Amino acid sequence: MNFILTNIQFDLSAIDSDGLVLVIVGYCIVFMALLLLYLFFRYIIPTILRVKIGKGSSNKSPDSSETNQIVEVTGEVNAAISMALYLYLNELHDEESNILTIKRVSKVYSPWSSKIYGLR
Amino acid sequence: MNFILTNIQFDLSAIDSDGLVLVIVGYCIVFMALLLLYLFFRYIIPTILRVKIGKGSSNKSPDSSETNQIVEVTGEVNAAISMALYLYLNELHDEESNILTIKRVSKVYSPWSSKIYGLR
Amino acid sequence: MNFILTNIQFDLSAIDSDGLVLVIVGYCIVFMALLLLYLFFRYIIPTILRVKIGKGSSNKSPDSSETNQIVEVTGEVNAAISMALYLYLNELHDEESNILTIKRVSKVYSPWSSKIYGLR
Amino acid sequence: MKKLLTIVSIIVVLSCISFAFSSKDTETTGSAQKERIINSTQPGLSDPSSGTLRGLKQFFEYSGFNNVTTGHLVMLLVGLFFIFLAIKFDYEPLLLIPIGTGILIGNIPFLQAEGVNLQLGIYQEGSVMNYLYFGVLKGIYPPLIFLGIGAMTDFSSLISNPRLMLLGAAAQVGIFITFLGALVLGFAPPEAGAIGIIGGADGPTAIFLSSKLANGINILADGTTVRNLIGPIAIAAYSYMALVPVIQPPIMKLLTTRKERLIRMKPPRAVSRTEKIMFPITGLLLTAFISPGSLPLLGMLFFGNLLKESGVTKRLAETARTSLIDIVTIVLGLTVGASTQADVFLTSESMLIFVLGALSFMIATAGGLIFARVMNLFLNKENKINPLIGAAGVSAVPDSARVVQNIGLKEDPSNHLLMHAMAPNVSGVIGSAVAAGILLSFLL
Amino acid sequence: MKKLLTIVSIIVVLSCISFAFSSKDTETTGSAQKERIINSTQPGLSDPSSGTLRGLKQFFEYSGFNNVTTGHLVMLLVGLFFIFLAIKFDYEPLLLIPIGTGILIGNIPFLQAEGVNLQLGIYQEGSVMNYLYFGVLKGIYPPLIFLGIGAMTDFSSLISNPRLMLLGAAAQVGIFITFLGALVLGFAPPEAGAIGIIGGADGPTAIFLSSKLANGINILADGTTVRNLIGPIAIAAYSYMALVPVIQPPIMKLLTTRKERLIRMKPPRAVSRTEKIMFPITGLLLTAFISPGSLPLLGMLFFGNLLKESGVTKRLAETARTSLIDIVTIVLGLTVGASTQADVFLTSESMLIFVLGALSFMIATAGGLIFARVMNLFLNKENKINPLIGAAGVSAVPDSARVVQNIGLKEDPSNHLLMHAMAPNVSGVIGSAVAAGILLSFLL
Amino acid sequence: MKKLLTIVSIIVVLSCISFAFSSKDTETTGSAQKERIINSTQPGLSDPSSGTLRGLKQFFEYSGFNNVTTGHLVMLLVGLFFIFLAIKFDYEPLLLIPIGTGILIGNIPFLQAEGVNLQLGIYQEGSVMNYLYFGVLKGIYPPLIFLGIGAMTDFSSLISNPRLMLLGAAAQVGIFITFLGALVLGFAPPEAGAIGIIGGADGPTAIFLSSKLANGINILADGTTVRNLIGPIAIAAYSYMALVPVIQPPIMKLLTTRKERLIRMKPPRAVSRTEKIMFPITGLLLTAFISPGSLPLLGMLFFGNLLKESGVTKRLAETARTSLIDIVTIVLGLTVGASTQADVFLTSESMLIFVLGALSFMIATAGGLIFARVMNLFLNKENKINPLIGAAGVSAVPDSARVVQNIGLKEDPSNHLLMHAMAPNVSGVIGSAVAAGILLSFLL
Ligand code: NA
Ligand code: NA
Ligand code: NA
Repeated sequence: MNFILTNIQFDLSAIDSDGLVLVIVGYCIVFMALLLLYLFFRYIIPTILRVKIGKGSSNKSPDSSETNQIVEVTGEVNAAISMALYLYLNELHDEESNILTIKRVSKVYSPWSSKIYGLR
Repeated sequence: MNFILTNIQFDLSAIDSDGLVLVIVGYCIVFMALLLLYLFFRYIIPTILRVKIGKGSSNKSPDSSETNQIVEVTGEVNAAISMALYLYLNELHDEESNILTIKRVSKVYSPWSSKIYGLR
Repeated sequence: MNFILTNIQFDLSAIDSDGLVLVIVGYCIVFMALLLLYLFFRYIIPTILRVKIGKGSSNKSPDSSETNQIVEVTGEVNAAISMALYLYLNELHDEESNILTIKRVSKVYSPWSSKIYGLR
Repeated sequence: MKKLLTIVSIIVVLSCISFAFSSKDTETTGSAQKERIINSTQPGLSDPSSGTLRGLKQFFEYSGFNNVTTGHLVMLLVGLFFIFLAIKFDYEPLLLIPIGTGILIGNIPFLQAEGVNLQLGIYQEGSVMNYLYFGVLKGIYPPLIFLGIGAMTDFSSLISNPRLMLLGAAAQVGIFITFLGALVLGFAPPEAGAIGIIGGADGPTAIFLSSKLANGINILADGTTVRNLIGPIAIAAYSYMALVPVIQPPIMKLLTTRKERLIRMKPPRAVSRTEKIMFPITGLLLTAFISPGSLPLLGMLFFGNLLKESGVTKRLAETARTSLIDIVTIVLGLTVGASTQADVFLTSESMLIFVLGALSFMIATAGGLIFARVMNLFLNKENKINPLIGAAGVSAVPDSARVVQNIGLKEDPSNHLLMHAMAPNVSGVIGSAVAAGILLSFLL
Repeated sequence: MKKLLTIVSIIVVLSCISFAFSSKDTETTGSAQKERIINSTQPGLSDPSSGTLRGLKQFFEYSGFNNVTTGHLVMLLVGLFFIFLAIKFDYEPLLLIPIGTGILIGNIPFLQAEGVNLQLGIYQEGSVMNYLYFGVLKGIYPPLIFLGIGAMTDFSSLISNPRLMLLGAAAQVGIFITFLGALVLGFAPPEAGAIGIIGGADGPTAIFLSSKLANGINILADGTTVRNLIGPIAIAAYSYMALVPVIQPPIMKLLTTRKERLIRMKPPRAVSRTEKIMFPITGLLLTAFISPGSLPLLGMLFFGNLLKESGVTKRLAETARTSLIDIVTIVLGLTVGASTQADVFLTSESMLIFVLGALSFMIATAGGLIFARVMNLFLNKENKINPLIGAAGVSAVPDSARVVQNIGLKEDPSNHLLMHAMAPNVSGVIGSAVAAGILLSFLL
Repeated sequence: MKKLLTIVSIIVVLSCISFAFSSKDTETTGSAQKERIINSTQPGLSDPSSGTLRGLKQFFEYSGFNNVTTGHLVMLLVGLFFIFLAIKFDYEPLLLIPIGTGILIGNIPFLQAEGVNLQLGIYQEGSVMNYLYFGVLKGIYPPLIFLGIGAMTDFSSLISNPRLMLLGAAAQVGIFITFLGALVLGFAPPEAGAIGIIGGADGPTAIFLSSKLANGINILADGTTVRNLIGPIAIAAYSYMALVPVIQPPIMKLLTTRKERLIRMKPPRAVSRTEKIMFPITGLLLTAFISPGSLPLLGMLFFGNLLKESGVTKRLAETARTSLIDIVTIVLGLTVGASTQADVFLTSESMLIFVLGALSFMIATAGGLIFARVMNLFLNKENKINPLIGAAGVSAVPDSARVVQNIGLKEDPSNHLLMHAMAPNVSGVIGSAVAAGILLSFLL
């Protein structure tokens, strides 16, 4: 480790104005991008949907109620949802969900995993 | 066929020392490769597994019993296994196993093969 | 639109002999190709199949009966077949057929699969 | 009514606007690109606060807000409109969603200046889109699509009543008339050939032929280079294929009498497995001997069908008609959409192509209908054809066959024409591929 | 009997004909291509009627009818025969259907003249087939096939009785003897190496090695270019693999006694998951250290197997053994088939390769059988090997293992040899890949 | 505890060893490669016995045993360790198994001498690995992975509480601080940018950006070529992503109070289908206008999501999130692993990159946590955010969201934070792609 410490040069002067500028501007823009997206979905999209519904047909109204209503949920329900979501995510990560049927069928039969050996 | 025999020249001198060397060395190496693999799985892997179990946790022991135990199986069972394996291999070869459900489902319905025509 | 009309030049002289020839010959060949295919399947294939059956094994005969027999079908049956075919095509177009689990969910609503038609 | 509005709006919007901006945009873009700030060459700007200002300026230089032109906005609207059509009216969504999104991606404005290659645009070397576009440019994707189509198509209806194949040939008149039209409007012969194929109503065929004839690479006899019309031709072909339910019905009603529309046809006979196997083999050999140029498309189509019908290669057929065709569809649609980059796409040629494409579809439909009526003159009474099914000869599988079914049902709710319409429908695919092969050999 | 007829007919037909037409066809083709009508240069032919005649003539010039040679027809028959074999006898249909159709597509006659590139043939730049053929020519497809095979192979039988691996090594004698035979018949060493690998009875291995050694690109020490033998070698390998149920039984009966064929073997022991995971890792490291040249094939094979056995990457293994291998199989089979374009394929070399290939399979089978008998000399009574399973060492998974099972059942209907035969069967795959690696390092 | 040991061992082993062997190995390799026996040039060695000896010697020259260096062995151990981690602890197995096997395959020692190209190594022209590596080198695979990710991601949590997106932005501070750190340690600006993106905790983004900025091809302003850092950066990114459950918890506990960790958040509202469709479209347009450089990644991400949410292209979405992403994952993982060939990988730069990467992840986590606490200052009581979910802003979907859930449950077993954590988690993906786009435009 001694070798490492002596060898590496910490050259702070390498951070020139260009680098700093990139860092400051870059981070701001990342914020700006997600801020804009936030503002869009917080204010503009709901407005559009509302306007559309105002003009639109009655069969759109369930949509609108979904969009605007904040549902009160008890802790238990919340927990249940989280659980379900957790399971879903696990599934998503293991990424097996979409080939469930297939897998169940294609499970290769192998005599070595057979029950007659009494090992499983 | 006469044409062929007169046309082709069997030039035994084409087998020079290099060719023979390649044949002898090559065949030996192929043997060596599979021999090494054999020795590895005959002696080294079992040793590793045994050592691991010696050191290791108790939940590994079923593994070890699997590895070392040679199960006595009667002829009938043997036949049954072979049969199953044979079926499995057939399946593997036709390579339909993994899309079994799918096929059954996606079988396109076609009126021309329909029973209402009384043709099948 | 005025702009368009003044700008575009309809230069009829651009259709030279080559162009016309290509059109005439080309259209003829397209016809010829499908005509040949028609003649083949109208006359030659049936002949081949008949010859084959004449020579061939008895287990081929169901095939031949399929090939030659023109079944009389009532209007109702015809309608039913068309319905089924339509469904099949819908399915083909939506191209969901091959994924069972998914399909069951995404199965597009189709009036022909509705009970009110009394067809299922 | 809503549908009519749809089609009119597409044509008008695309046509007019393409004119309006074809000349102006280049200037705007040009000026916006002149001043690129190169960091290292600017001396004396080392304090962070002015640096940040400069950085923000550079960011702005690169951002879409700075480089946007009216052309970009127009194309973005077109892309959104395609996505809207697909979701709202379910018009060919498998194509319009990828193409629509592709149009969005291809028309995000970015800094395009000389010597600057950010590897973003589909026409910039090294960009991902450019790599994926390779398969369009070289005509690789369309045959793979045809492979999948072959593996999902049932040719039974065609085999059982091979006479109906001729309707698929008749409708190809749209291709050749449009070819003449394009010549008249000043397109070079290879370009005209590629434009004509829009009337074949097969997206892959249109892309394949235009990638060979109007690819921006080939040199004409007079030394000029052909224009790259793949984008406009593909967009036109897919747009009108999506709009088949809007375009065809009026023509069908116009060119048939009510009595003809009521004709009932004999149910098709059953088809044996042997025939189904023989069809792709015979079809491949016959069409390829007649028109070797159609081999890349029809060879694959019949190969796919043989995989399906042989009965011993089910897993290959299954993969061909699912993963393989899906992957190619995604990439093809996306890149075709992205190839409509405003500065390349919004030209007067594109507008002319759209107008010619619409005509092409109408003529093709008419060709099929009229030929069906002509055939009826030679057929005895019980074998008469319902001329409506002639309209299905344009292909656009299976949309135009469904249109026939719907129109037929409107006249007589118990007269199901669908299974009959499928025969000219699939033979229309073969017909336009043969036509593409001929155009290819004569014009390449 | 029918089967014997089959194999004899293949060899005879292919061999003889390849001779008969190897020299003549070039002339025919040459003359047919001389006169290409170029539209623009012909003056004074502006009236449509003579023009139409001229157009029809040009169409005919381009059509297959004008350019066909006997070679084309022979190859078309071969293609149809492959398709027939696959559908009728179910011989390796997943390979023979794509290859057979490929032969049809590759042998559609089209205009091939100097300066004319219609982008149709597999050897013409810019054709779709040419792009797809790239993966064959560069040896990219075979490793991907091995990836899929690894993801579907269960090595349990081999792990439980590792001794049987040696049988897979013994059968590779076919490779080396054939190499000598090819040298004797005048092939250059790299070509001889590629021909020898036919005896490995693994299509992907054969294609991979020939794409590296006999690809028509490499330069030999004496300044000449190696011939492109990928097509003949691949076709020979796949043909004989399909015909394993015909080739092997007589040799198996000849080289074993009835008493030996009745030997019953102990049932294999159970194999733990840990061992199954260790196998691909150990296998990869050992074989690659010994023969780094086998890495492209065996690395992928064992990688696929690790995806399968690790238990944590099921979805990747699933895709590798379905979509991925299917897509590659379709494209590989099709292009290998199409690479048999008559003028390239019908040569005396191809015939020699077919003869050598048949010998190779026979020697390999004999090698496995004899080595099994030799091993028995050193084994005590209860561990004796049924020498029939030696024949499975040629690989051709799983056909030769099935042949063993069938022959074994004929002698004793209760003696199931299949699970024992799988061990030499899969180790034969490893063995021939190692051999390929050695040939590669010595001959490249 | 075991986990801490794991992470420490990775860093220490990789770091120290990379130093130890960075200079020595080249010599060893060099000497081993000097004497290549070329058969033909050796006179008078024609008797087989001495020939066999010579052959065995040549075999040994080519074998791994002769060419192995300590570097190879180190990397083989690293590969085995990755496979072990994946199977034993289930850490990102879909990535670590392919990468681990790739490391094994890429570090099999083989003869590398001047003028000898056995087409085995990933950096040798003509090798299979080299062809497959093309997609990494040109940044083609990462966008395809993003396509699949888009087709499997549900953005509902983000849409229902868009405020949480800002946490995904805050965590990107890791990227920019690391960029500065890399500058300080002597990396050129483009290299520093590529190293910084490790803190984005997205493998595909890291590979994409490094393939554009630190690819061993680009020329810097001072005339030197950038180093190829794709391998170390990718390995670092994936390693730390796998180790998120080890890295994050201590920081999370350090930077939050117990009271904060107990905060319960309001359940998210339901999201309409229209909003779900609007999200990818809006997201694509907004982010691409702001940072066109993020288009290759985010365009594909949102395209995939639109395929999923549009409801009319289910089969395309299905294929994108199964076969397509699986195939690309297999090939990407394998080649990224193989690109760690010892002589290229075991350098002091790699070690520095590993150290910087670890810092980067820690800073990113801290950034998310601190920003969440800052946000809470401006929020009224019932809208307070549980600052733990800020840690999920680093992305590493969905691992870091799970970590949040687990830590939350430890404090209060009824407080499920997962669905809230998903919002910053997926917006972290968007955030780092935007950052990549900015780095790309400023540094390319
Ligand atoms: Na058509
Ligand atoms: Na073998
Ligand atoms: Na991130």
